[in-house]
Amino acid sequence: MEKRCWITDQPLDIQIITEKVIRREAGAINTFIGTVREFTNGRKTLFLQYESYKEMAEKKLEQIATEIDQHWPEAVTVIAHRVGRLEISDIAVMIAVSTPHRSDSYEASRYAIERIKEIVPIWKKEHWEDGEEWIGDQKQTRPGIPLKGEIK
Amino acid sequence: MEKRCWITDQPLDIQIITEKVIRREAGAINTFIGTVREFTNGRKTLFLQYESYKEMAEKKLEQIATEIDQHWPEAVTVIAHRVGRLEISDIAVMIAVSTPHRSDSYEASRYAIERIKEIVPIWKKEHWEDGEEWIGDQKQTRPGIPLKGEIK
Amino acid sequence: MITLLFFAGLKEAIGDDQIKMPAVGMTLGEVKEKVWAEYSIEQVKSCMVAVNEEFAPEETTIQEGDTIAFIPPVSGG
Amino acid sequence: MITLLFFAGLKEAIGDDQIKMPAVGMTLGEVKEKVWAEYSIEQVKSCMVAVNEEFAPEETTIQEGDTIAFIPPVSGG
Repeated sequence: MEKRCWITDQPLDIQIITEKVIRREAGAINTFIGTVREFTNGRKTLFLQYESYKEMAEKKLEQIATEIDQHWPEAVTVIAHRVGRLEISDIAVMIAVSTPHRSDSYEASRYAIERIKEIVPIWKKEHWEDGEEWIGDQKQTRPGIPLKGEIK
Repeated sequence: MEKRCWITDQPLDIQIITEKVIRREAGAINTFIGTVREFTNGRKTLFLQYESYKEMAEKKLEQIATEIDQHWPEAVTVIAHRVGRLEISDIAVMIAVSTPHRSDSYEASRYAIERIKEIVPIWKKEHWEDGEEWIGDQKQTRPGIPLKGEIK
Repeated sequence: MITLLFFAGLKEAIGDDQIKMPAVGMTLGEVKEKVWAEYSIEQVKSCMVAVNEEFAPEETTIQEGDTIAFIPPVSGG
Repeated sequence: MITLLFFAGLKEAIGDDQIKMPAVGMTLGEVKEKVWAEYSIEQVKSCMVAVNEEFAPEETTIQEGDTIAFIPPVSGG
């Protein structure tokens, strides 16, 4: 079976990823696309560098897709995350979920992005005009620590 | 300025519609794609026929985009709806919303599809193996009556 | 003269997508009554009406050249 | 011998993306202490640890051939 979750250093293709979830049983598709934003809190980003612990990150994305299968049994989920150097407006992550009815597609898609920010070992380094910094390293921006219950 | 809301009898292009909302200021894009589902309550759909009151439908889509501008001032919204005969899995409607942060993109996108089902003069006729029916004509499936407050 | 537009199931029931009739000075409610009297189609009474592409209340007075659309419950999306 | 992996800011602070060390029979907490003692990097103590690509608690006992990854707070998406 084709992989439904993957990490790549290549550009993510919106059309291809969306088409993976289109099917006769579904009436609703929700996609979430995370792109590189130029300004954060007034500070200008030049580009981002994403790094992953690839093997584990793919496992964790797959875990998220499995969690969605359990909560929304009729959903079909695809998640792809890009790593490497990304320019402004480049797509860092894309999630596509198809379901028979629309509510589930929104909820499952939202669930996926929130979980990605919690448990998937991917890091980004912001490169500003006046410096650079690994995001998530500072106490004030630390979404990355899984809850105890998430540790298996 | 290019139209951000339109009705067409041509296939909707996921890539083109999504690209319309990608921009440097946005970090999040949510899209909703409504496709023709084969089964509804166990009944098999062969194809759908969509009809619109085109001029008014485009105005109402534009009104929804304006409502989104008011509630989510940083959002950029595109909405397209297809009419005519649609086969199973064809895209009937596509919404794309980009915002700086992800919550707003989900909320605005959801708002758009709910409003479309309330106020936009578009109708679908289900064609089953054993008959056909305009949806929305029956009391039990009547999402189409705008609230009094929505009448201008 | 004004133009009445019909859509979807109502269009099929009426048998036409538009008709012209004299109605200047009448209210929208009165126009609905008149169409109802002529066609006896239940949906005429229950459906929404738009004047010149905007939903309008039944008290609205019809002007020369108005386009009145009968909008059955919508089912887009 | 086991393999330790470092990522992102921690990799830069350690100056390497992986090191090998003898640790069979130790707990994950003890391995963290040992790395902390050697490098004095604050983040070593606070970050999550995965054993063989799965988050693991500090009581976990290390087996021969295990791969231990130090996972700084993630920032994907």
